[in-house]
Amino acid sequence: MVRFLVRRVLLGVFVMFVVTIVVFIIFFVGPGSADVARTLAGREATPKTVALVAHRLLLDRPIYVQYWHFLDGLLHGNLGYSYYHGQPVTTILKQAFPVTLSLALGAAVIWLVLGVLSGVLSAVRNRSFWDRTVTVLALFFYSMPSFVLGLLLLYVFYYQFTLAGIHLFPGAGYTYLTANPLKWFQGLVLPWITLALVSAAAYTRLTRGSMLDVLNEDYVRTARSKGLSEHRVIYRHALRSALTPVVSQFGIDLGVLVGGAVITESVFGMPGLGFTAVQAIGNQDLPVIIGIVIVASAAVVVANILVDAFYAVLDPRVRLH
Amino acid sequence: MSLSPGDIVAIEKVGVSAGVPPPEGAAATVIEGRSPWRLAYERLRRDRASMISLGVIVLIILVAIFAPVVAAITGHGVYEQFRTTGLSPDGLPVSPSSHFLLGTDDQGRDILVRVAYGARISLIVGVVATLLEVVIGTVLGLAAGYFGKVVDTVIARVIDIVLSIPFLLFAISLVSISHPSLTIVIVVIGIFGWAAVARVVRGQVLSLREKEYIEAARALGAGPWRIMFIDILPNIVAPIIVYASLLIPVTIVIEASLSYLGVGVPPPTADWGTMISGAQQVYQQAWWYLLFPSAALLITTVAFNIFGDGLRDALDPRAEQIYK
Amino acid sequence: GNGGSSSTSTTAASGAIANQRYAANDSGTPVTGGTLTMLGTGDVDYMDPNVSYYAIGYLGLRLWSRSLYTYPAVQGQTTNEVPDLATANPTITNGGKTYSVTIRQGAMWNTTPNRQVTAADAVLGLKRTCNPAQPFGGQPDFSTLIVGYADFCSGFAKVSATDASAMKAYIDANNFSGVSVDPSNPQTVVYNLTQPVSYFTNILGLHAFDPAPVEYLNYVPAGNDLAQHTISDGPYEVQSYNPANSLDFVRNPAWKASTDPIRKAYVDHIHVNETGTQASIQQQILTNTPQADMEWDSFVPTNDIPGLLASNDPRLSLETEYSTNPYVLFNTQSPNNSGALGKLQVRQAIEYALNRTNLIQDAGGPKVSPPLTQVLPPGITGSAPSYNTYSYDTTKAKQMLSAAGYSGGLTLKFLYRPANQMSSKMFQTIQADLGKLNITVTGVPVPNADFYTKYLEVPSTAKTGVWDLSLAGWSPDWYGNAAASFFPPLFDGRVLPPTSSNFGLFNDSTLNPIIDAALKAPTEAAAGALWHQADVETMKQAAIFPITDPNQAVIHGSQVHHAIYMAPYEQIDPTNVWLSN
Amino acid sequence: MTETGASSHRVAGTDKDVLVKVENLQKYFPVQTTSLFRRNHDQVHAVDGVTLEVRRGETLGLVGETGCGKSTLARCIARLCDVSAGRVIFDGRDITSLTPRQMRPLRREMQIIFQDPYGSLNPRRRVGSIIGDPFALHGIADGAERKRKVQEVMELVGLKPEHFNRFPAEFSGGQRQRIGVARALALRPKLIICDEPVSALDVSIQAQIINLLVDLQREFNLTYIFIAHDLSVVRHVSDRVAVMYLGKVAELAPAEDLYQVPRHPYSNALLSAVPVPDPKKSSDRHQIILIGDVPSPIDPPAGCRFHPRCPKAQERCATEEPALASVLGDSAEHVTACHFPVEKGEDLSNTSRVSVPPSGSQTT
Amino acid sequence: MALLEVSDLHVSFPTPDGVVRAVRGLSFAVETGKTLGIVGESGSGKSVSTQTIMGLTRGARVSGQALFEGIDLLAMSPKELRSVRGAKVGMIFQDPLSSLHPYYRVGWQIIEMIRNNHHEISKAKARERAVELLRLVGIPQPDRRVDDFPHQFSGGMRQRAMIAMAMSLNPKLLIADEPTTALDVTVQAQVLQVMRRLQEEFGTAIILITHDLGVVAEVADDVVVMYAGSTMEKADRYETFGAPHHPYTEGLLQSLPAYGGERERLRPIPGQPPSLINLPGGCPFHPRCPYVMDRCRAEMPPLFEVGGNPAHTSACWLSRDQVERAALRTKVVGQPLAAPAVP
Ligand SMILES: Nc1ncnc2c1ncn2[C@@H]1O[C@H](COP(=O)(O)OP(=O)(O)OP(=O)(O)O)[C@@H](O)[C@H]1O
Ligand SMILES: Nc1ncnc2c1ncn2[C@@H]1O[C@H](COP(=O)(O)OP(=O)(O)OP(=O)(O)O)[C@@H](O)[C@H]1O
Ligand SMILES: [Mg+2]
Ligand SMILES: [Mg+2]
Repeated sequence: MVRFLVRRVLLGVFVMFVVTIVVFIIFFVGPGSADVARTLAGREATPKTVALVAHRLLLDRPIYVQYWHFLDGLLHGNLGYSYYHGQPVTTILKQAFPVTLSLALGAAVIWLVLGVLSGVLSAVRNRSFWDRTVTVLALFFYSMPSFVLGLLLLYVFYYQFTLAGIHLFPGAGYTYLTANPLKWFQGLVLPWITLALVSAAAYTRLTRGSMLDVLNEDYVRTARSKGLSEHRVIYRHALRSALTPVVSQFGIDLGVLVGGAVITESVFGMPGLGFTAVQAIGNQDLPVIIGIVIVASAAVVVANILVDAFYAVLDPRVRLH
Repeated sequence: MSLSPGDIVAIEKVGVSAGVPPPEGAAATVIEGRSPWRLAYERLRRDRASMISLGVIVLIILVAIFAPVVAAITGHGVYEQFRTTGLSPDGLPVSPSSHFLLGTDDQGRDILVRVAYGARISLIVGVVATLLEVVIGTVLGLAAGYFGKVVDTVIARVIDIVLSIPFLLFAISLVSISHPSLTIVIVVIGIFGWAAVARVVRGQVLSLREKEYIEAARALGAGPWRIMFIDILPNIVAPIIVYASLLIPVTIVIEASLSYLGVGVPPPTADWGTMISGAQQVYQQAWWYLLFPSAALLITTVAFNIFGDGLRDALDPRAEQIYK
Repeated sequence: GNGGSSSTSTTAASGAIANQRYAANDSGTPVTGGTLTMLGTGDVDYMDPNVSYYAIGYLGLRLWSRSLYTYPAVQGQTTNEVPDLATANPTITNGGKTYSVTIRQGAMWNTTPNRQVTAADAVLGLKRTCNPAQPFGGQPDFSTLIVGYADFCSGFAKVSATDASAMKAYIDANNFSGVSVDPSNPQTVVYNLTQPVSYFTNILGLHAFDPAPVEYLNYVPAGNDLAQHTISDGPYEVQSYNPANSLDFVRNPAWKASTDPIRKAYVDHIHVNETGTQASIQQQILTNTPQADMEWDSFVPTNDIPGLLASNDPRLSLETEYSTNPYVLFNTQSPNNSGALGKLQVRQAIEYALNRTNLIQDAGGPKVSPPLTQVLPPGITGSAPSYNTYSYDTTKAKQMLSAAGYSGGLTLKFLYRPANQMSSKMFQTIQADLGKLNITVTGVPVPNADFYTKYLEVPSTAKTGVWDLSLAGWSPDWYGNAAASFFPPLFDGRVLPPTSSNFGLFNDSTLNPIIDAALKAPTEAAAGALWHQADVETMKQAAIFPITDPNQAVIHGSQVHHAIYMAPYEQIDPTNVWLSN
Repeated sequence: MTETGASSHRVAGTDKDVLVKVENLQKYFPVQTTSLFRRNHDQVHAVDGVTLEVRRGETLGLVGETGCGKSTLARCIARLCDVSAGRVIFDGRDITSLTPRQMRPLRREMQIIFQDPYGSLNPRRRVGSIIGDPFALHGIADGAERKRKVQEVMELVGLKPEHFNRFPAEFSGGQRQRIGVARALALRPKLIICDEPVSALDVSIQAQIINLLVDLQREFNLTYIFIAHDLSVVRHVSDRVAVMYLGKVAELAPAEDLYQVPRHPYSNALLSAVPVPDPKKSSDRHQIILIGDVPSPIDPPAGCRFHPRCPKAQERCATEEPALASVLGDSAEHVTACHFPVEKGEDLSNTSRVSVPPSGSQTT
Repeated sequence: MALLEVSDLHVSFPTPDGVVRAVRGLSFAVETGKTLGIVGESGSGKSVSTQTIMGLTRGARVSGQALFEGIDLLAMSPKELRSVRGAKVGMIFQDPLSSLHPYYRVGWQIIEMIRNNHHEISKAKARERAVELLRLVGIPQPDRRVDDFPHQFSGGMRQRAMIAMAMSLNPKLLIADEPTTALDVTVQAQVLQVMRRLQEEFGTAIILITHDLGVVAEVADDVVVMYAGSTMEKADRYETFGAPHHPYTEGLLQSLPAYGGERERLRPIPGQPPSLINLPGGCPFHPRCPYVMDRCRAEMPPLFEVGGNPAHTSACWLSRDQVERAALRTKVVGQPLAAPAVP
């Protein structure tokens, strides 16, 4: 188990290493990188600043030295400096991170519960009216681009409500949990729903399929033959195995989300990582873009490691190997 | 003895008409060999939802192809701006009327015509990018799964890495450092999308590789390329097709999302994502501007998804458990 | 004559401005207290008065950093400069080349203990404008005007841009005669000019000339550290600054109302949320959401304006910006189409071919964006009488085009920002309009941030024909006698971008002398006449195609009273509003 | 076809008559696939020093428990996998280290029939093209010619020409196995390795296939290596039978000899465990019930591999590996690897619970 | 009264391709303490019939009767049925690996079964019992192995663990659906021995489903031969193997290599089993039957008593007189039924 985890972590480190190389190549060596220093320095930079940036990044040195410098910075938790904001990138990300985290975790809870439950029920009552309804709904939301859903929710629950004098949900922005928990919650409801409904649909489908497979497994038949209640058969025996693909998908999704729910944050103007990234892209604030891409990749990698660890907990065959 | 339900169906059908001819002697009725494709096609034919969605898809394709006809019938070009009839003096869109069936956009253009033209972009990106993903993914997945060892290790790691990269973020950054264009959008989607295909293909190949018929082919002296493309590929074509058909709507949504974020296909090209993002500014005054492109997008993705589901059930009956 | 007749308030033309009087909501007795919440989509450029150069930065500074002269929140006089920290208008001597300004006694820094704002602080402030870390963007307006300033700056530029102490050392060690403390009065600062100009008082109203406390020398100018350690002499001080997120202001105990005739400072607390989107901010204010009082750097979306106008919504302010924004820019040195745009006839043909009405529609219609047919917008000295050299006439355009040898048509590259709604709309409109003339317009979409820095400000992109047409906008650095803030940067072909904003590399031997003369004109009236001549010449040469002098539409909640729109801040003045209930 | 009797194929073992010769063959598999970060020296000793020969025209039966290395041995002989050590000589030619490319021409001479009638036929290809593969791969016939040849073979195995265009899914297990046979037979190879060709079939169908194989052998003078679980099937088809245990040959003898006088205790146990489809006889049989499980091939026991489960095991068995030799006066044809071979008439079922240490080994 | 008496059981599955008639009028009975062997080719409905009785088939159309201790299992509510499953009827299945839940320890799975029916038993007690059961089925070091996961067991051990679990509540009936098909002969012998021992000890009735005639001959008291969902022949094992009446039974036996002489041609049943969707009219075996008569094509024979023995019934139109039948056999097949060779 420990060996397994160590291996997994090493692999994660390796993946991150390659990601940094890719990022480095794309932004520093690839096309449009001719002006790295200028781009990095941001709007209104004086030639002096540009030269300074170039010097700091060792742009006058060979590529591998530059890369090593870049990596060295990363290893020391230094994601660079945003000349656009006049702030270290870490500072910017630290502000954005809680926003994204609140959004991601909340939505994840909703969609997991919603998706898994409806998936299980619809698998258990395969071909029933309920199953068909859930399947159709799942397909509908699964096909729904999140910005369409977000705009729709905004139109109804924010615009129309507010016109009607109901101020339940703000139209945009984010209140820090520490500042005002109630407002934090109110502000997150619509984004949560947007994110959760689309994902829940995918999870309903995933869970349903996986559950249908598992329900055909011999050991489920064994469980029934033991005289166990249907409830126990489904939740104790079938669901546990059916969750495996769900868990691995969940890890990946959560990782991606933690890296920024770009669309949802943009629709609802939440200053999370995704929104910050979009803004940074508009401003060509390269250090911030790079920082977010790296942080987001790291989130996915970490999520994958956690998934695998959880997998091992779930499945003794993995654990005991 | 392991039978898959799909097999059962086939066997029993043969048995039906032939009464199962004893191998030694006894006349057998001649039955035309029914390929797995044909069986799948027949299953698909019986699935009403799939057929309806196929109809819708065909309709969308027709609309895309004949978008100029739509333009001709309405007499409104895609880029044609109706500054006086299609816009208020203050530049607001006008609502649906007999003149503009679906209203106009914020440049006084006919939304009907633009939605029709928008189908072209969505379909082109949906199909071409998916094709790109599938081709790259299949080749790499095949190579990884079949050759194993170092090739597999390398490709599998690359897949891991690509899958660890937050796609949308990377895509918008990539598009933003170059000039946005249709090609870039397609290439970027392709660059990131292949990994998922490769993973699926690799998994399939890994399990197929252990199949005895592969061993049989090797025993006959077949080389690796022949095995990969004659023996393995036809067996993963079905899952690939299913995957591709489910990838198309995903790709369409991604394209629309990029356009929505302003890094997609540049104006004045008619594109659903761009239209929705434009509409976001005025939807309180001009709901039609938001509604119709959104509906077009949604209908397209729903249709492709239903069809993809149906295709999967038809091609791989195990997934939907015929016998339950 | 070298008269110092240039007063701070000569904007006679202001009466001509179409002030939409929806704004003030003045009725009732002002109430003190409450929290004013401002919603925005972005941050100030810099938390540094001597460096900040954008309206949004100025809006913040209005709260916490007082300038020598400023604009009053008085309806109809919002561009008439009045003394702020200064006790009165400057005393002008030495044939218009020496300006003395005395700073009010009792204006204090909120240091511990509180400290008087002095002339020395004003000297320090000006010195900081050309720091090497982040120099003030508006320097060209005065760099050659103030004696010794240019030399001081070029020396300063050699100092390390990251080393605050090195910069401090340079500032301490180097003085220049253009600015000094009157030896007889530590509250009086004296400016020496290289030549008399009619608009120097207006320049003194720039925040760049704000006095700066010595503590600022401990920080890198415009840096993040400084932003967290600002010192205030205005009615409010920064309580917390969360870059790109929020700004909170509370009352500055060191400020005394008696020393500040401009700011009433009714509200106790100002909270700025910088993370909204334009649409949502609009919705929140429009729907009277609590905690949504005013906009920060956001405006009413153009498409919302007609509805608000139609319902006579008292929450709307729709007032001029005094700008020419946007205008179509011709790359006069483009090699494309064998240098077609270098030919006057071709540019003129395009002037005739562009339909301003359509473009104005893209900009929200004539109420929001009244047409502008000349360089100087109404209200700027020299803009009157207004005239139109080219009225829309496609026949004429076609004729001129064939006369110029382009009857076969042209292909022009249009540089625009897809992320900018209006930019991309106007691109499409121009594409459609010029299409009728057999001119093919292809788009060159570029990211917002690259638009200036990688394209317009890089003359080589113009010279190599990366683009032919584009859109740009210009608003003056100050108001009233402000033509000097238009022509030299926009049309003086002797200076090139990025130093100037003459992105089309326009250079006209007739225009250049007129500009020189107008700059030197001793009186505003004389200057006005010359600027008008320059305007006519520029249009005759078809350097640009002006579209509109737009009105800015801003909105405030109905609980906000005495909401006066101020062009310099592009917003309602938060220091003078009061909140009911 | 009448009963000519298989005995006519039993030719005395001169070297000329040896088609396949396997010398001290070893095949180890690394445990799990290697990954970037793992070093693993564990190996499955799938085949661990097997020496035997297959004579022209004979059927060599191969029996043994699951995982004892039967298939691996077969795959090594057919050079479908690399050999870890030892030699394989086919038709006088050392093929141990030929590359796949070099092996290709030899593929005409040796073929395999597989166990799983479902897994061994590519479901996406038509029967005609499956059986046509050997011709296509070796460039023997094209177009109509190939079709004719394929139909010839099909007829030979009892398939109808009109089956040519069908897909495997449309056939029953027995028919599929005929397709597999046809494919193997197409090029008239010298050697056919039958890896449990009937294990997955029902008895009634199984008999059809066995008959087919026997007939074909007679007609084309084929040599078979016949792997099976079912000892009665092996007995029915084989001239000689090798009993394998944990990667080694425990006993090798002419079929009748082996069934009459099994020498190795394992052979005895194996034979006694086979249920007899005759209630009258089964009741008075002495079954030897082995205790414990087959040890892990990753870490096989030292000495005689069978000793932890052997009812006759003694000290020596745990340390000294017995050689494969004829014992107790058996003919040279009948070789056994045992220190304490079983006498005729000796009843092992009584001793079965005596000296066996409980097996704690796991099969993971 | 028999412990379990199944009569006229019909099970069919509606599928998109037609109705699969998996079981058609099956009847059999199991006596307490006896073993009933059910043999038949793959797909003949062996598993479906037993699983249907226990309510484990879904989506099937079922008719008939299955009286267990006099109560019809097919008419029970799911809840009642659950109280029968496990407690009164234990089941084991073919593939012992996939039949045990891979995520739970073997002991846990046994304990769950015990405590599901006896809530009063403490966990510790149940665990003791689990260890005891594992010892009973011959798992070495059961107190340690009880905490292993199924994948840590070998195939034989898994099947024995399944048996331990099925026997944990002392059921009256054990349904073993091909319990040894996936196992090696030596392991099969171990498992069968365990089953026999337990049967002796507890007097459990066993239904043993298999297609290995050898296994049936060794352990079954009575034998039911199934073909295409119907009973072809029912008899005790001596009759079945010594004097089969039904041509199908006879065919099965003759197909066995053990019955033929050394290296003789085997005598397989020609053809293949029919489709269950579209069965041939009359007797389902008629297309493959060497004795086929016109009547067979038209009419399905009921189960007739053979040779006046009520315990031996056969669904065949051929003469029910054993002597006549034997003569016919010699005439058609060319030789009498051979006796199997003992290896
Ligand atoms: N490719 C492989 N990689 C690793 N181990 C293998 C591989 N092939 C076979 N083995 C192992 O080698 C041993 C022998 O396997 P083999 O398939 O030869 O047995 P077998 O006697 O044919 O068994 P069965 O009767 O089940 O077919 C087994 O332990 C098996 O797990
Ligand atoms: N759920 C189902 N839906 C449709 N047909 C089914 C279903 N379950 C079983 N069948 C069919 O019923 C028939 C009898 O199946 P069953 O599993 O009882 O056979 P069996 O005698 O147990 O065979 P085996 O020896 O292979 O286990 C088969 O043809 C099978 O395909
Ligand atoms: Mg094998
Ligand atoms: Mg079965």
